[in-house]
Amino acid sequence: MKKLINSPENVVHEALEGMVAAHADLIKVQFDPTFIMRADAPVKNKVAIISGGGSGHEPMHGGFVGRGMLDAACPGAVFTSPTPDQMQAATKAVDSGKGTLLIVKNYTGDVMNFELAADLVRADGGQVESVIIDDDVAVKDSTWTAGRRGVGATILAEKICGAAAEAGQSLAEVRDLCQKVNAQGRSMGMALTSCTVPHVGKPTFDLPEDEIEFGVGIHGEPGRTRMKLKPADEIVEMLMEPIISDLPYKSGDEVLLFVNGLGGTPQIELYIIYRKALEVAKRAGLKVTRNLVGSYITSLEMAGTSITLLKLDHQLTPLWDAPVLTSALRWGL
Amino acid sequence: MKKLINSPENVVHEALEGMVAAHADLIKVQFDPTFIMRADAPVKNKVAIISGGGSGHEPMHGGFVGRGMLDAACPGAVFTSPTPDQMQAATKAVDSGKGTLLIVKNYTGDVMNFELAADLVRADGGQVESVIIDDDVAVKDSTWTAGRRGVGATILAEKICGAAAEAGQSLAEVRDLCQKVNAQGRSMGMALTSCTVPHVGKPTFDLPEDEIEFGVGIHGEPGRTRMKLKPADEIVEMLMEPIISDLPYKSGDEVLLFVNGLGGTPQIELYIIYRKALEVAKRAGLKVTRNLVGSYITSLEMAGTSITLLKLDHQLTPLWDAPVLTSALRWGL
Amino acid sequence: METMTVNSLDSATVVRWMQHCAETYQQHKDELTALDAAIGDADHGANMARGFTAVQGKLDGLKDKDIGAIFKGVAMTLISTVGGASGPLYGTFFLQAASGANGKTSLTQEEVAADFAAGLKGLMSRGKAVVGEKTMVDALVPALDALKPVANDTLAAALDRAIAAARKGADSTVPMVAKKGRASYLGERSAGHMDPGCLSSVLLLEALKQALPSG
Amino acid sequence: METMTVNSLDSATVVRWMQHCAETYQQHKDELTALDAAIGDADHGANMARGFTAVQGKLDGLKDKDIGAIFKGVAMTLISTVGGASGPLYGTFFLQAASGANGKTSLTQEEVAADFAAGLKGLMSRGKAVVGEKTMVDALVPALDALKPVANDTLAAALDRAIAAARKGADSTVPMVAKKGRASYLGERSAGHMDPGCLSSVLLLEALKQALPSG
Ligand SMILES: Nc1ncnc2c1ncn2[C@@H]1O[C@H](COP(=O)(O)OP(=O)(O)O)[C@@H](O)[C@H]1O
Ligand SMILES: Nc1ncnc2c1ncn2[C@@H]1O[C@H](COP(=O)(O)OP(=O)(O)O)[C@@H](O)[C@H]1O
Ligand SMILES: [Mg+2]
Ligand SMILES: [Mg+2]
Ligand SMILES: [Mg+2]
Ligand SMILES: [Mg+2]
Repeated sequence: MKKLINSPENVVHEALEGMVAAHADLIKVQFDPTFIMRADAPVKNKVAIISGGGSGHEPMHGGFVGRGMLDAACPGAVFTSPTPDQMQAATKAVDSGKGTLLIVKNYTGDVMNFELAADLVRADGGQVESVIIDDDVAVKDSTWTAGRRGVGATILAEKICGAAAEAGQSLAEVRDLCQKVNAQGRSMGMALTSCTVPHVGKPTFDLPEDEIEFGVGIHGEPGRTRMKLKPADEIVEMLMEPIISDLPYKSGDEVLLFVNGLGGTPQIELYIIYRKALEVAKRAGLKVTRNLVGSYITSLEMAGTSITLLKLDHQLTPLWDAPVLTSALRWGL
Repeated sequence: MKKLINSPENVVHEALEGMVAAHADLIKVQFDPTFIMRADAPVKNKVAIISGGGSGHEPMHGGFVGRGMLDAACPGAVFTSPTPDQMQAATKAVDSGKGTLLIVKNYTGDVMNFELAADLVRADGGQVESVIIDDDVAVKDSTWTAGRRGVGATILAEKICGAAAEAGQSLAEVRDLCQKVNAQGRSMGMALTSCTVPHVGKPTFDLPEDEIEFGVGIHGEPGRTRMKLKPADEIVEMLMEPIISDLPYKSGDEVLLFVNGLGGTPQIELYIIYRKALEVAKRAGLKVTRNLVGSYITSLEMAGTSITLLKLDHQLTPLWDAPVLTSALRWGL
Repeated sequence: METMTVNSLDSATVVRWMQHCAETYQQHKDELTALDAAIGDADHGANMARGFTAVQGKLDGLKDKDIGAIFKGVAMTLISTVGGASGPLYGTFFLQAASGANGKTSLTQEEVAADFAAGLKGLMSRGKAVVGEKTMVDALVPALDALKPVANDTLAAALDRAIAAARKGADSTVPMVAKKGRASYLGERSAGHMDPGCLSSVLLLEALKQALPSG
Repeated sequence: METMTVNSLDSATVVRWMQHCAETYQQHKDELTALDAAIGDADHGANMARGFTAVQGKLDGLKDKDIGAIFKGVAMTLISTVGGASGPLYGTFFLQAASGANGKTSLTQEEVAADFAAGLKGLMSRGKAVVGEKTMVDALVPALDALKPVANDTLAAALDRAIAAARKGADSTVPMVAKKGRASYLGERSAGHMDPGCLSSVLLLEALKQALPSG
């Protein structure tokens, strides 16, 4: 395993120390239990928004803590959901009395840990709501399974709900908005290479030089199918098809097109992906009025990409455009 | 070779098409000759700043075109310097009459092509100055060699000179400022893996699972020495030592610490690097008052890092802080 | 001192159980992780080892308490250190098992069976999985069923039955297509591998067996 | 038609030369790139192939012009399509060679030698490299020296000498530590590899030899 680390045990802790040193103007970091919070939290008269999940997906979520987005992020061990005491402590630190929204990606572990956390917060008399993001069309949705994973739409929900909270919306409003973003967002991803979890020391899966994994998540879990490497344009067609054919897009819709890198994919390739994805979206009659291109929700050093489409409207577009000031996303400030 | 591309020949062209589609609010792209320019160029009463170099280093330079930074960027083929006609056409498009500064990284090809370009512009009656960036302490400096390479300080020079140009400084002032940034900046890099140039199809160098290349540039060229993999903290010590022991830092100096990823290195590792680099800088008595952590000057999907230190002062710090609005760097706007 | 035919569980044994857990999960870390790498995210070994190492660190403060208090301490430690799916699941198991053991420094075999059954019920209502969905439930349900006392039983004998049943349950997950947890994302590709949580459940029971006073 | 003993270079031959260049750089692309991968950045093959393919595309428009105009067209095309170090260097070579060939549709052997020498002078003042620094200069200097006419010479014979000298010069770069260009960043590690630009220079001369009317 080749990584710029000191020891697998210390990866998350040392990275957080570096992160807070680099962004002391934006964030504070607490350890044991561990969370990242806005430097100016709690923010008076504002619903607090907290997310969290395993580490190894940077900049998600810590890179989105700041004005106009998250009040706190709870990082677990690499690819392992955080524990309830983290979310409980974070809530205590950032809730200004207007309540807290927990944005949770749909993984069994995350869901259970956030559920326990919500119970703890409520037991302390706190007001808390949870929204579960499940936008990954690679996974068949069914009440008999763990359901779809939460991937790219998570970041869009964090941005949009952050703006709504900043604008003074109530906990119920921000929760409903989050559910709406989730309902209107769809994602699909693929990998060229595996990633190596630090404490494991070898790649999670072996992928021959000419094969790719299709329908992967963000934890190095194998995808739905393995296939031969294809030109980028074909890969984009295959990613876009299930996204567009799934609910809820129709010709004429305005959408946000988010092309994400999984960590080891250079930006030059992401723009090649974006170019084709835009073409496919246009062919389907969609108007791409907003976009995001970059490595924002990653899987360590995995090479690959995911595409997320979010249907926009008069409510969502201005919230997307609203100012944001975090280490990973900033505009308007 | 596993890349999200369609064909090696079309990588740069398609990426530029995607890039301009994603950032039409910030940039325009011209082909044949190829350059990226500010959407609002030429900007009246402002010295124009142009940089360029081989592609494969994204977001450098195209990602730095916009308000407060570059007026145009000229991308060559992957790892190949652009041709003079590109710089000539870019200058024609963005020079508002106040002259143009060419920021050139010290590679024989870049230097000669920019030299030819400056000749062409002058022949057309244009006013042009060039500054050559050579901040890489991995390379021994000598008048008998090609000299040091230009690496991380390039971006810092582009940002700082962009701010000065925006503030109305003259061509001579901006040129002198660029030389000052270059004189006060030092960099050093290392690689965990090689990269694969698209038209070559296989890694530029082979590196065993337990070895690293020390003192690499940004073109997949081998470094000065090959050695066994070490813990991140040791690697940082080895990168910082030659930077700090070289001119021009002394105890008490304020510096900007730039930890850069070479493309395939996840952000979690960059923060681990930053944490230790900060500690080493402090030990040397340096005050890190500004920083930049991210993959800004890359070598395709190469895993590795480079560290740049820039001595700040009352002139440079406010120029660094000045607003910038580009696809890769933005603050204050 | 315990009698030759052990049929109760006392605080000291519970403490030893937890110590054995810390050791066994450290020892089997790579094996658990390899199973999780095949159909999950390659962290189950690290999760269990981290959790029970933390439990071990708490034992000094717990060892003089009643079994309910020990179980509760174990539960809270697992919940706050494991993360992932297994943390809340095993945590809930011990939390629910604690209720019936409150104030008791020794549990009869019947009480052990009833207590663990309560733990399993909590675990299953937390995870919403039933037998056949390729989760730890496939090992735990038959195992705790086998733990129920029979004529002339000892706790050791019951545990042997439970371990055998857990192993059988674990093996039964190999051909299954996962319906719950992270492995379910793989669909048909999840078949052909044992569920990692089943192995950690087997190890949990084996550690208890090991902790029983020899006799 | 050319006479049996070729000792002049006409426009048609120059056009054929450029066509052969386009073919030879395409054919030897991987070889040039492999040399550049060892001590540079693995693009020399692609650079030369791209440049001379572009030159080939311009030949229709150049073929009826004088040699000066053809060389100038080649120079401008190389400068605007190759990039890297080799683009301005070979571009300058042809640009400077063009001056002496202005208005001429045929060059005597003496004129060829003088013209190429002017080209080399331009190349060397552009790159500031001298012999012994592990660049194309190590092939070109001895080659163009060997090109100078001797008694009873033909252009073909002179080119054979030049090619041999260029190959020898190229071989001489193997043990050298690079002082110029990208290879110089490697310091001592640049020793043990042939300079890629030397090989492209050898190929350039070989293509000219091939282009001569057979005789
Ligand atoms: N809904 C569930 N009910 C019961 N057990 C589950 C459930 N989901 C997952 N598991 C168990 O958890 C194990 C995985 O645990 P672990 O790897 O530690 O967490 P994660 O899946 O979050 O990475 C699986 O092997 C399975 O036995
Ligand atoms: N200063 C110089 N003078 C003469 N030739 C040079 C000089 N620098 C480099 N070269 C030649 O250029 C060749 C490399 O060309 P190429 O790979 O196309 O450009 P780059 O080095 O920019 O990638 C080297 O092999 C060498 O022969
Ligand atoms: Mg996990
Ligand atoms: Mg090059
Ligand atoms: Mg797991
Ligand atoms: Mg080269």
